[in-house]
Amino acid sequence: MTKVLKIFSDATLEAMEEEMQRDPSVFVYGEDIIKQGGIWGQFKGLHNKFGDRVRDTPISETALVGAGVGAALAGGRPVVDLHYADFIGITMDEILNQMAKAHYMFGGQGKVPLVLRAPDGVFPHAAAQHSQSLETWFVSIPGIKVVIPSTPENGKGLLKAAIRSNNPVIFFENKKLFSVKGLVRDSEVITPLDKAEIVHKGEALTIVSYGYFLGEVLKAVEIAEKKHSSRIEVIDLRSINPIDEETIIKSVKKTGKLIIAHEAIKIGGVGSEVAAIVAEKAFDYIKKPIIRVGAKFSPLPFSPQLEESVTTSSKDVLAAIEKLLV
Amino acid sequence: MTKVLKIFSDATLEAMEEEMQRDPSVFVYGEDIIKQGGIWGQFKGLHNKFGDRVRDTPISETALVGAGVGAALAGGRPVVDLHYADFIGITMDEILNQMAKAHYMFGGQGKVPLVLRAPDGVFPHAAAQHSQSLETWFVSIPGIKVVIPSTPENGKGLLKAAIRSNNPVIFFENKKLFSVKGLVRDSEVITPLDKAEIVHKGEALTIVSYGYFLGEVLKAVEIAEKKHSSRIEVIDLRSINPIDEETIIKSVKKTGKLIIAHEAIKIGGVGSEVAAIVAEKAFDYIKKPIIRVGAKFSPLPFSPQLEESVTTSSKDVLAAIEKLLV
Amino acid sequence: MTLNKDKLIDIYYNMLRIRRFEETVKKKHGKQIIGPAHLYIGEEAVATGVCSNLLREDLVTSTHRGHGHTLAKGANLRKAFAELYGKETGYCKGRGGSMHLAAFDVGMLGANGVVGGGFNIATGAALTQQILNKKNVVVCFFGDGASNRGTFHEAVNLAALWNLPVIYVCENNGWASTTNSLDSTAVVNIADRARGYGIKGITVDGNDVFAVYNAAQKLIKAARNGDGPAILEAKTYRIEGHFLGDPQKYRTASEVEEWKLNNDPIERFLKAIRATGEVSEPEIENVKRRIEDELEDAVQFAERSIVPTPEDALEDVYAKEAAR
Amino acid sequence: MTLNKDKLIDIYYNMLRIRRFEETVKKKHGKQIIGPAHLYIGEEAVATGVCSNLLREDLVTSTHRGHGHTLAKGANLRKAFAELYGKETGYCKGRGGSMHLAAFDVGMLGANGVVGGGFNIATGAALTQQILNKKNVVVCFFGDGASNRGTFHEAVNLAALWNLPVIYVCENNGWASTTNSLDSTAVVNIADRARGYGIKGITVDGNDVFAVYNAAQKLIKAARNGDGPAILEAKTYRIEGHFLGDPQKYRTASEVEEWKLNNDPIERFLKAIRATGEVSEPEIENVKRRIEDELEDAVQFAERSIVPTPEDALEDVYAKEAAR
Ligand SMILES: Cc1ncc(C[n+]2csc(CCOP(=O)(O)OP(=O)(O)O)c2C)c(N)n1
Ligand SMILES: Cc1ncc(C[n+]2csc(CCOP(=O)(O)OP(=O)(O)O)c2C)c(N)n1
Ligand SMILES: [Mg+2]
Ligand SMILES: [Mg+2]
Repeated sequence: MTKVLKIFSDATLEAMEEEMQRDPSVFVYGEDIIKQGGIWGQFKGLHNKFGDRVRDTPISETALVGAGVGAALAGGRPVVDLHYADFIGITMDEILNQMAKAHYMFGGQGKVPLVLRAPDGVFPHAAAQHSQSLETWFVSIPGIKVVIPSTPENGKGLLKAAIRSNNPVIFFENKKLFSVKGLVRDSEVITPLDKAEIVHKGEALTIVSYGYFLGEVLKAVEIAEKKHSSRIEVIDLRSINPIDEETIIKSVKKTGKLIIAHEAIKIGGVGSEVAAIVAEKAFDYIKKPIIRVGAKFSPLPFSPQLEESVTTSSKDVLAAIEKLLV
Repeated sequence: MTKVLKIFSDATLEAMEEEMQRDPSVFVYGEDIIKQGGIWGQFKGLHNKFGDRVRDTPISETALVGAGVGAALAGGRPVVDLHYADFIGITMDEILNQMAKAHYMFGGQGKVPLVLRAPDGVFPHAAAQHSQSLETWFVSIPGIKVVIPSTPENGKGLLKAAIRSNNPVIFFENKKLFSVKGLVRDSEVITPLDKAEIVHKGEALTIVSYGYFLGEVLKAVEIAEKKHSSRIEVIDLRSINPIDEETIIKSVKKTGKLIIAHEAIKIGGVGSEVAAIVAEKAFDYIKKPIIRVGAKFSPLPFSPQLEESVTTSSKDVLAAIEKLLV
Repeated sequence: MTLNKDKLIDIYYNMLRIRRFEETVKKKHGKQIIGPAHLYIGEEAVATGVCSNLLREDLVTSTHRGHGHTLAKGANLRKAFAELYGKETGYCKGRGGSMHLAAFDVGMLGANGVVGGGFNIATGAALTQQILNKKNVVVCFFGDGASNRGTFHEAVNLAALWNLPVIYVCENNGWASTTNSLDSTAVVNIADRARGYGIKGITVDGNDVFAVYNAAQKLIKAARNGDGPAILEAKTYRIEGHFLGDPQKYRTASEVEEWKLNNDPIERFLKAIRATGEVSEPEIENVKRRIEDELEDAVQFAERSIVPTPEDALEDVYAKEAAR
Repeated sequence: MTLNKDKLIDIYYNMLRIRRFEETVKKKHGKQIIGPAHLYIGEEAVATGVCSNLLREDLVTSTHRGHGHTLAKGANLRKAFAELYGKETGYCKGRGGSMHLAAFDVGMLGANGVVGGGFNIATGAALTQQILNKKNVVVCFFGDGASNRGTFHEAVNLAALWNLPVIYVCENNGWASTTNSLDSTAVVNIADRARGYGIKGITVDGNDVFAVYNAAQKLIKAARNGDGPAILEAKTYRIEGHFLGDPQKYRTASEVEEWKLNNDPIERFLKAIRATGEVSEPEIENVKRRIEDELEDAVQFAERSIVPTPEDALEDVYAKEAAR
């Protein structure tokens, strides 16, 4: 198996190309995706290859998602680009009341194979409305799947699996991830939509994370492992709906200690759900308080000094590790 | 202090009347609130008393909330009725990116004293789009306050406090609560926006709940207390943003056992955040797994038999108590 | 009116079938049928006039008031009734009920509890037709109240821009729940909003099934030929309350009576065909009988069908993943 | 044009002040000024022509391209610059930056990073004027791209219905980011959408400050007198990229040059007033000098201001609760 170094943006572009080639009912639309190939080049050249199956749209986010539902119910396989996930609130009713429920409400008559690409996370110095991680809202919505890639390879693999899924999938891709490089298998890459991955094996402590922030976690882990000469287990959730409880529980039963770390705000974040699962299902194995790492409870300020103080990073992960490894 | 028996709907109507009388900048609008006085009579007669300060609106939920933000920034104190909280998704961007952030983004230049009344919860046999409890989305949004009354008295008191607040407040009132009777103090009632209340004292176990579902919890507690002849502490959160950690932690330090129970779906619910707080901050005091009680992970089906199997009730609370009291 | 006899009988059949269905729902409501139900009585000419121009493969999206659209599109009465009864044999296996009735077998993509929720769905369904080079047309039914949702604006603009085969049919019945259309909508004829999107907008008497039929025919034909979307507004009236149980404090009994007595779409139709003698009385009677038989059969089917198994409640939350 | 000399000087001052502000931002960007910045160069006649008709108590809502609106409404240059520098002395204490610039002291209720986020805010601000019996008018600036958001539809319908004192000013600069207006908007003149709400809609040459001024004057006066809302569309052009750093692959350099050379609103204004001789050259020079002085002072102020204290980052997440 050969692997090739690629940036995330290109890896997901390959996923789009391969799936559009494979299935003529796959098409994609979004704001400003033709002329510059998307904000991060993730749609570069796609219009040339597939013509009218790649479309620029008006600034009409409810229409984009709502029409995606209709397109899917009618037999299409739309991929909808949300431009910035910061505006996903505009489409929440379409997601909650149509996309997630159509299959169930209609007793399985129709299905909604729709992929929503939603670039999220901090966009440095873009302030409060362009730097959000809102994935936690989607943990509690039955009927949708929600994945969050962390590398070019699983970005490609999850996107391909999402496009092939018969269910609506939200694909949160961190804005800072698009330019990140990683090795991608040269052959077909399909990453299962509902499985977490142990990306680093260890016994001393479990850290659950996902997405771009996984990089921050691994940085902290490297430092801590050297210092404490103990091994830390790191789990990449990859999917937050559903959450792969089995993998998490198995790990904490072994390590007895748990940190959950994400770029999103700590309060009410995905970390809360993971902590609650473990406090309920593996309580007897846990030896220390469960620590959550996340951003402070504030809109993101513009000023770089404030921005840094509100966001979280490997430093906070390291501090949490220190607390549990003493 | 005399108390008078009232239904929730009338108690909140008094709150509206008293605050509109007191402050001419308070006004209210929503769909269908004039002619029938609101779906549950909660606005009955208000238009006759206050004329143009009580308005029916088009079916334009984004405008209702967005205009509320503008009205508040310009010096008004709007109360916006959402008709059904099931459609709050339509207004999520207005809530997240405008209502919650305006004060912060503009460095404190303007404030947003807006109250959003949002009737939520199961509407029996109304199926998937009219029976939702979505409050968990709002736990993670900085800049808003979120309260959930459980009785006519704190309904009145929280609504009055919300109207007087300088911050945006979402007021989730369960649809089944409007006709519930309770004693309401005859004098001024103001309930603090950020304090939980211990509604039942005990030592054997702590149950955290809120809203209409508190009634189900108290039913279960009554049965369990008799059976086990031990006392259970019940906390009514009242506010889920912020969550009154102090009251919860103090209680679980005493009891060592915790159940969180709500009508909303269990996965990703408010219970997760409470569990996570306790697993982080009172871990050493907890003696048993933390149990969450909530609805199953499904849209609400229409058929009564299915409906009952998906929703939760005092029976599930009782089962959880049994697990912890053995 | 240049409709042949078969078509006339068909139209009569469809209108009366809806009417009798709704009357039956009303009779059973609170007993075998529970939950919110929004009846279509008085508006039958709209769904019928429009859907009589559609092929089975054509698609429609509906509203919270969806029984009429479902039947007009040709849905099976047994499965429709069974759904309102919450039975496993219903169209949605009892998961949907009145507000989420859908009949994918005849291209009816679902009622919708979210007012204005259908605009985008219809638009997307039309987009799939275009992308996959199909000739089907999509009809989006919506109310006067729904016309003020932002989804209307975004959907119609997109459809106009992309020249999608979708007709937005406004059932302007004068009321949105307790609110008069003129108190919620800053324009008298909702079809006039078409100009803001450079498309055709036509307003017709929605209780004249011929007027609806003819206007719909023109617009549907055009859409099928690639001429893009249009708005068709049918002025009509909701005879029943907003929902079954509505105290109706917002309107006078005489307003309702006036429409009922002098503007019933079925009576008007009968009067028109009787005037020309195109359909004979026995033929009319025959339609009535057919419908009563169909109804009785459907009700019985619904009543003896089994209720869903509680253990299966979580089935269909997710669609099965095929190996693709 | 029947404007007196003071007004003419005022207009010139405002247009040039915006232009020079933006040029300074461009110069400092990537160094002292960081983060996304959307410049208003080429569109100065719109904000100026409109805001010259407003009183200090009148309100405006803005867009992501908000510097021009902020300055035209009379904002303090020091506080504006300091904000872009992320300083504690800025309008928003460094919390907002370019995309959330606001100047409540002069009635500017905020730039907005959400395209179309201002429609409802402006409408609500106008509602408060009506409820509290104030005579102030609200202006809502929005782009051609924003006109396709559902918020446009809901806000304008509501304002029309309630006769609110709000003017929606469309800055149709031909582009929404990389997308041409005609590829996103199914109508050529966005002001034509006014008909769908029974209100006035006027389209003017947005690079002719007199045309903008006169149309705005009429509509603002009417709104102030209780005649309700209107849409004013100003056709203009964005000379700079969508944001500073935009590779601009979507348009030709010659398209930009054409507008720059032959349709610069400031040059057109100067030509017009020079033709009539109403304002003398020394008076023109005087305005330029005043602006340069003001600018230099503001930049220096911004540069020597302190940055916010990280420990205070969570301040203002919530407003203080007064005992009421
Ligand atoms: C988004 C949304 N807002 C509000 C409601 C509550 N509601 C249900 S039906 C209705 C009135 C709809 O009026 P119209 O569109 O004219 O349809 P009609 O009932 O007259 O057929 C309202 C306000 C809803 N279901 N969805
Ligand atoms: C709701 C929303 N969708 C998309 C974006 C991304 N975006 C920012 S500016 C812009 C173009 C806006 O065009 P227009 O309204 O014409 O204003 P202009 O930039 O031309 O002044 C887009 C798509 C956004 N900020 N908000
Ligand atoms: Mg209606
Ligand atoms: Mg533009």
